Amino acid sequence: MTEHTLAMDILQYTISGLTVGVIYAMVALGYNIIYNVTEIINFAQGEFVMLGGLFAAFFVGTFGMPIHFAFFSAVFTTACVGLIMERFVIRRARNTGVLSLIIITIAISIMLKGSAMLWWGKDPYSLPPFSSGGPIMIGGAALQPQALWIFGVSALVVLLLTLFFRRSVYGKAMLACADNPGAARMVGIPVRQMVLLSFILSAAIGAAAGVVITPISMMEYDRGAMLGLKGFGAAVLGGLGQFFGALVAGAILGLAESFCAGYLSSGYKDAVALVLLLLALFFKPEGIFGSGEAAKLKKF
Amino acid sequence: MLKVKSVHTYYGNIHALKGVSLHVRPGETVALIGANGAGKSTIVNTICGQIKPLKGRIEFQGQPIEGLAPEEIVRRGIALVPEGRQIFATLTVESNLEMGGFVHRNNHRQVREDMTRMYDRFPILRQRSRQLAGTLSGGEQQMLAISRALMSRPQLLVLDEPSMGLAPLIVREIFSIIEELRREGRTILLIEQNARAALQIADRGYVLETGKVVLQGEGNTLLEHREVQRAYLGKGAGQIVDA
Amino acid sequence: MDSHDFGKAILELEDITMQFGGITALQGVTYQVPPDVIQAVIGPNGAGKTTLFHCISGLLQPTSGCVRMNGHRINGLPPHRITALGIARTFQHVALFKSMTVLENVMLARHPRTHSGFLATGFRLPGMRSEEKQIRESAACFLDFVGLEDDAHLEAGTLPLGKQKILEIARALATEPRLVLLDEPAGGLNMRETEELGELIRRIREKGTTVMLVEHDMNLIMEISDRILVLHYGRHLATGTPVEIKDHPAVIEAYLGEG
Amino acid sequence: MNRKDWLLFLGVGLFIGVFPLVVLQFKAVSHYVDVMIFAGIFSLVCLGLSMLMGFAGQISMAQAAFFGIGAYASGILTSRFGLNPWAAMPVGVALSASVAWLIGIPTLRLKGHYLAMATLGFGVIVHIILGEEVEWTGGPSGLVDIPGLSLFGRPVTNDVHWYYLVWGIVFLALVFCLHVIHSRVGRALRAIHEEETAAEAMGVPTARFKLQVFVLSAVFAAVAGSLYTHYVTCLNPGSFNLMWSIRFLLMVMVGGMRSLWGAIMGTVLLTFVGNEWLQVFADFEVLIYGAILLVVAMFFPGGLVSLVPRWPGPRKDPIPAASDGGS
Repeated sequence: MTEHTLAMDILQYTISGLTVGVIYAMVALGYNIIYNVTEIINFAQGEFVMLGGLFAAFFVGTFGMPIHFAFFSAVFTTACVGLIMERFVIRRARNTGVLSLIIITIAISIMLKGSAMLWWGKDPYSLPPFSSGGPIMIGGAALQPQALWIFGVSALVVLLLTLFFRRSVYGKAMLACADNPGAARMVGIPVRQMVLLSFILSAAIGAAAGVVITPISMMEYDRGAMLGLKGFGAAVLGGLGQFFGALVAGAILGLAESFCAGYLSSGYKDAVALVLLLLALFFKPEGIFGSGEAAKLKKF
Repeated sequence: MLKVKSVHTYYGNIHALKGVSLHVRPGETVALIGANGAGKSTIVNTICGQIKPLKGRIEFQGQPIEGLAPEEIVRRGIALVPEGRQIFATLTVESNLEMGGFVHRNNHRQVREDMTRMYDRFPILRQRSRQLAGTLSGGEQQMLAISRALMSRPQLLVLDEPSMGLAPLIVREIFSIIEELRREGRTILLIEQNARAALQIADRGYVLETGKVVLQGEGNTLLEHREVQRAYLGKGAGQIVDA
Repeated sequence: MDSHDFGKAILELEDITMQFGGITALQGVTYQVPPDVIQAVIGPNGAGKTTLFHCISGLLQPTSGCVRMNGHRINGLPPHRITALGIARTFQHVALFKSMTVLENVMLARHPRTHSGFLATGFRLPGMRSEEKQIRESAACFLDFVGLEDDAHLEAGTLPLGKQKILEIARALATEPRLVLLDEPAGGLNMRETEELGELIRRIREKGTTVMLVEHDMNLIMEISDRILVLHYGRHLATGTPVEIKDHPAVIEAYLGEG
Repeated sequence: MNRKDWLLFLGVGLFIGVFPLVVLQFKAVSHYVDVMIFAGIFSLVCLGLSMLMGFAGQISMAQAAFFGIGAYASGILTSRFGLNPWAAMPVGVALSASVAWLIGIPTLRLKGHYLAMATLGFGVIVHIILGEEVEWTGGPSGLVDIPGLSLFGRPVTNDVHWYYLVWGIVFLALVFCLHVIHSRVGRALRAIHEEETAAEAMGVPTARFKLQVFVLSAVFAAVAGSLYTHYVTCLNPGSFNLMWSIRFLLMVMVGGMRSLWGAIMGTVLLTFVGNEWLQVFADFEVLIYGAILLVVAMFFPGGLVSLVPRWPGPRKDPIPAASDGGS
């Protein structure tokens, strides 16, 4: 009997771990896109997720929008925030050096957080799930239909991004900017527009993650920093710039966290992801899936 | 086609170009030679928009282009094969070519055709089209850099030190490629430290010394000129040429 | 052309190979530098000269091969240890501490020959005071040696390029090296400055420091160097005295491109 | 220390010395003494951070964690084990230094964004631990009934005494730092900031110096944490979260990263802003912090000291002041 419950527990933790892990992976994708083009780590990445969730809740709650419509509106609005951030702040500060850029993206994240608090207050907001219906029972573990939406949306995002960077001229142009911005300009790629595009894209993806997770875990103004950190953990663990790696690493982080919460201590579940981040940074900063060869090529 | 009129450029706090004037006529191959630090690369960077000149004018097909962004200059028809090749090392060979045709991205067919043309010209690139460009050998990277520049269908091709760091055999190959491009009627500005090879295939040449043009003339005439030998090799080594 | 003629080598390079991606910057370079000479390294751009300097000074780890100084293997050591053992260098693209004064730049380079740490300096322990005084004095001597004493209190970044290049040399000398690597010391210098530089390099050798330099200025090379190593495409192409190198067919071809 | 430092020392010392005597005359601002005590405590943290960030060029988002380690070590040892505060302080300092040393070896190999993220992650972990180890730290509700300090057998209860004690320690730390930066070690740190490769090539063991200055900053933060604990006599994890690390960063940046005087100036200013003047704005506080941070980073990267002409900070004008020579 105990064995049965153990198996059920494990399955339940796996499901919830993967659900949240996928969200980390999407945050990581956002880091990757901006990093791919600019080699900037955008410390405000987590705030995009928070904004996505809260905007959607706002559109549903205040305007009575249907949830699917609210999803797109929230993604669009957050993308605009990303645009403004790049166009009016980052672009002016590109030449100020790494230290200043770090501080500037941190400052933006604080300001986004502060604005969200003023606008929406400190209470958590919720969203109706994307589709109705009770949880699906698998071997005694409950799977929320919303979790399926989360998997679906993130799978779609990864697929579209991969196609974009592998097939589209603009995607490749963005990679070219990351590889060698000078040479990119010399072949006629407008580097600035590519940078702008990267901020818009990563804000949109962050927002999408925020909207899909809110029906399960709610959303409040100060969730951004932790989501951002864990997403960064996934990005580093998976190898900065690697989309597939980010997905796997996000899942690993989510699982580690979920099992820690289940078996060790729920208070330390946030620390688990961070410890993994530190271990990754210390021992394998190129990530599990990062290619050492590509890094070397780049340096040369 | 290209006119550079008494351009002054500062590179940091170094006065790198002190009133350089030169021109390139359509269909011409013009060589720019000079010792290291003479300002050759600064001229290239100034023409291609990487550095803004302090004074002077640069005209391309009658239009002033000084101060324009590099991507705009590419669109106007100047393509650069940069010093040290500067290929996109982490992209595949094919993507590199595609990026070279970025300004024609809306004309998908043309880009495809041009790519085929490049592969026909350099079959080795076709073989390696799926490889990361950084894994190519130096000579192959140079071919890729040249092809990438040609992909934008430039009116003027600027080659900055194409022989740098390459084995003699490969250098010969690169120069025969340049010779071929010249015969096709392309307009070429060739920046080289390999003075003899450059002047041999050039219609005209300029010799640059400490940021100034000290000599100019027909390629063959310059080759014979003692000053060239001095400017390039130094007087002590001038004997090498005599030998 | 046999390097053993010069007695025991101060620096031995054994089969140094350095690869970056598909590019082989150095391929099996084996060479010995005897003590008390001016050793030039020439070759066209991209021949691997600077890479060679990086391998010797520890900024790069050769892919394979061995670097020995006075018989002791030094590759694999961190650069600061190599400096402490007696190899100093300058950089092709001036790498001064720009917002520090000229004097401070040279004082910094006394680092491997001095000792005070955080506690000694923070509490101004007696040994530290005399050491600081000695650092200042010897740094001033090195500035005197290269003739920059009048600029001692200027910010290094404000010097004209010619003086910055000289300051780099002073800084390298202040570590009291037995071998100093000069990477294109004459790059960007005018005729007169180059002549003075040649004079300075001679004086460095007379002080008993072996000089190894990468340079493009052939006048300078031919005038001051005792031995020349020609690199081409990462390979050892030729070795010899200036006179030998001038008439070396392979060098003529490599440098001029053949007809 | 050069002549300008001595002059500043005299001037600032005089100001700090008479400050309580003056403000205590006016009822409306007499609590400024209390604010200045906090400013002094934070100044200690910021002096360390300035050495680390301004001079050695290594960013740290973990200073609140070291501050917290010092504070909690002192708090736990005195309130639970009845240790004398003066004995607890060195224990906290040693603990903080060891943690910094351990974490610094792998962390300081990282650069730029990675370094920022790693220190940030470490800071958050410490904060989580402070909140979770309820048995030791009291968890989210924290520790209370921590004894105050006593000096020469008499408890320090008077704010003015606290004031002079704290600022006395700040000045000792300042003198220590000034001596360091005007020495062999200081030159090495500045060289690492400007051209790490060249510094290494000139024989500076860059990894060791980065680690040492990181440990130094942790030591200063731990001393500050201990003083803080015994001054407020209660602790909760909220004072040691990420926002506090950012505040310390901001204090150093606002004053001017490359000047120890600037660090103190920025700290005093922002302590007043945070503890006094921003209280009016309540919920806007965070937003305003973000805005200040953004404006400083974008438009005044040299901080306030860079606005003062001929200040020994990074200068824009190519002609150096003649008086800047020597020391």
